[in-house]
Amino acid sequence: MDVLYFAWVRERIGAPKDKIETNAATVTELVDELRAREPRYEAAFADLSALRVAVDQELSDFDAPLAGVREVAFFPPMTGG
Amino acid sequence: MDVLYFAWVRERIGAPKDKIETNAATVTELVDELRAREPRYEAAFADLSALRVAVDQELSDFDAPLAGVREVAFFPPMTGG
Amino acid sequence: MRVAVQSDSFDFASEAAAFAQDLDGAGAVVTFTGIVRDVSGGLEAMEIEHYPGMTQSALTAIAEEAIERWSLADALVIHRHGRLAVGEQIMMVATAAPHRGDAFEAAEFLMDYLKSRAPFWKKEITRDGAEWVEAREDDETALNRWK
Amino acid sequence: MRVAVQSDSFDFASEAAAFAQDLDGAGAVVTFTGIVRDVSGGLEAMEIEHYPGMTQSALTAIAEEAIERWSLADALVIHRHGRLAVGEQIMMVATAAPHRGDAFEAAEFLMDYLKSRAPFWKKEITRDGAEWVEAREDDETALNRWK
Repeated sequence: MDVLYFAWVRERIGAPKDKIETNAATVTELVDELRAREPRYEAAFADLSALRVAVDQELSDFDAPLAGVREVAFFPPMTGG
Repeated sequence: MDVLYFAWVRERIGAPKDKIETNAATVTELVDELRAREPRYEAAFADLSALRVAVDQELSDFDAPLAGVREVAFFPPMTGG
Repeated sequence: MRVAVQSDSFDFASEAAAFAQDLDGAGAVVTFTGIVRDVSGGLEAMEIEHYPGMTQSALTAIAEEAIERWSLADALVIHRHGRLAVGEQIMMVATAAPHRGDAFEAAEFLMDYLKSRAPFWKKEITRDGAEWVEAREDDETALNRWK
Repeated sequence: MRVAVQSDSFDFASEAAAFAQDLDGAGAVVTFTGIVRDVSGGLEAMEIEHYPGMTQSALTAIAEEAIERWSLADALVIHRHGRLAVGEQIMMVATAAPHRGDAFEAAEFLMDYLKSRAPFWKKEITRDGAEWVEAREDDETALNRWK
């Protein structure tokens, strides 16, 4: 599974992307796995209320299931326009 | 005093403008004088609720005073834009 | 601020581009353009009468009110009169403000006033004759929003 | 409908002119343009990051929703990414509809969605450093209008 990071999430983690083998059933479980990796992940995911998630390039929720999913992206609230 | 007519008011009266000597104290009194002139004026002023008035080029009311006024204009509700 | 009342056509694109110059920090520009459309299928032209002595000052007053009320960086109003063919541009407004909400509101305010308070009258010319466009109840009601 | 996500600048005037062609009877065209502005006085540039795999499809979905909801004759969305200097155009939308109210509402809807639901993130580059622009509570609240 590709896991993508944007804006300050990308900066805190220090990379735009990870390729991850996971059995996580939901986004929340994936976040818990990432947090356990290294302090920079812990820093990026410290406050989930400040984060948004897209699952296969659609905005989604943290309780979304990951079965069959190829790409998950984490980022702060969008500031387009 | 110049009295101007626009749109179908102009068409019913058959002229864009009259020069009038009047002692009318208000727009309503002026309208009564005009109505008494000829049937085409009566036709134009038959329904005051369908008319608007500008006094010296400012939108106004039918009870507006005419002392010192140089130009009065009658027309239907505007349809600009 | 620029207010123009004219029978000549105008070039929306270059007007909008000129307006967007030198906006002094405004981040949001809204434009509105009205185009003659053939709703019923038989329209040949639209004839727009206006009140020459009053039009320019009425539009200027409306534009000044919009600038003050929404702290606009700038405002533009162009309105044509005379005979316009289907597809021709009738008028345009443009507003510039620091925030998008103000630019949108000011443009809608200008349009609502132009529709019901600026001295223009439209006549539709069809194959079967000519008819004055009646004022819409909706357009009158729209003004209540700005009281 | 046209949706463009690009780092290149765009010419508002020619985009607006092209949009206004062939509107098939739409009488009302609204445009919105966003420009980089220097609010605090020290801005050197704005850097806009986006999510390449998602941006085009997200904008397309938003534009299609606007077209359906307000029966638009057409809609246009252009959004840039990359490094933009103060005064440069960030994005524009355009909407065309038979009536002005629909054109205005659809343009505001597009803007509200672009602000909070399209995958763009702005970073302000100043002499003193760089800072991500925080999402505004107002922008989130604005979306409630369209539920």
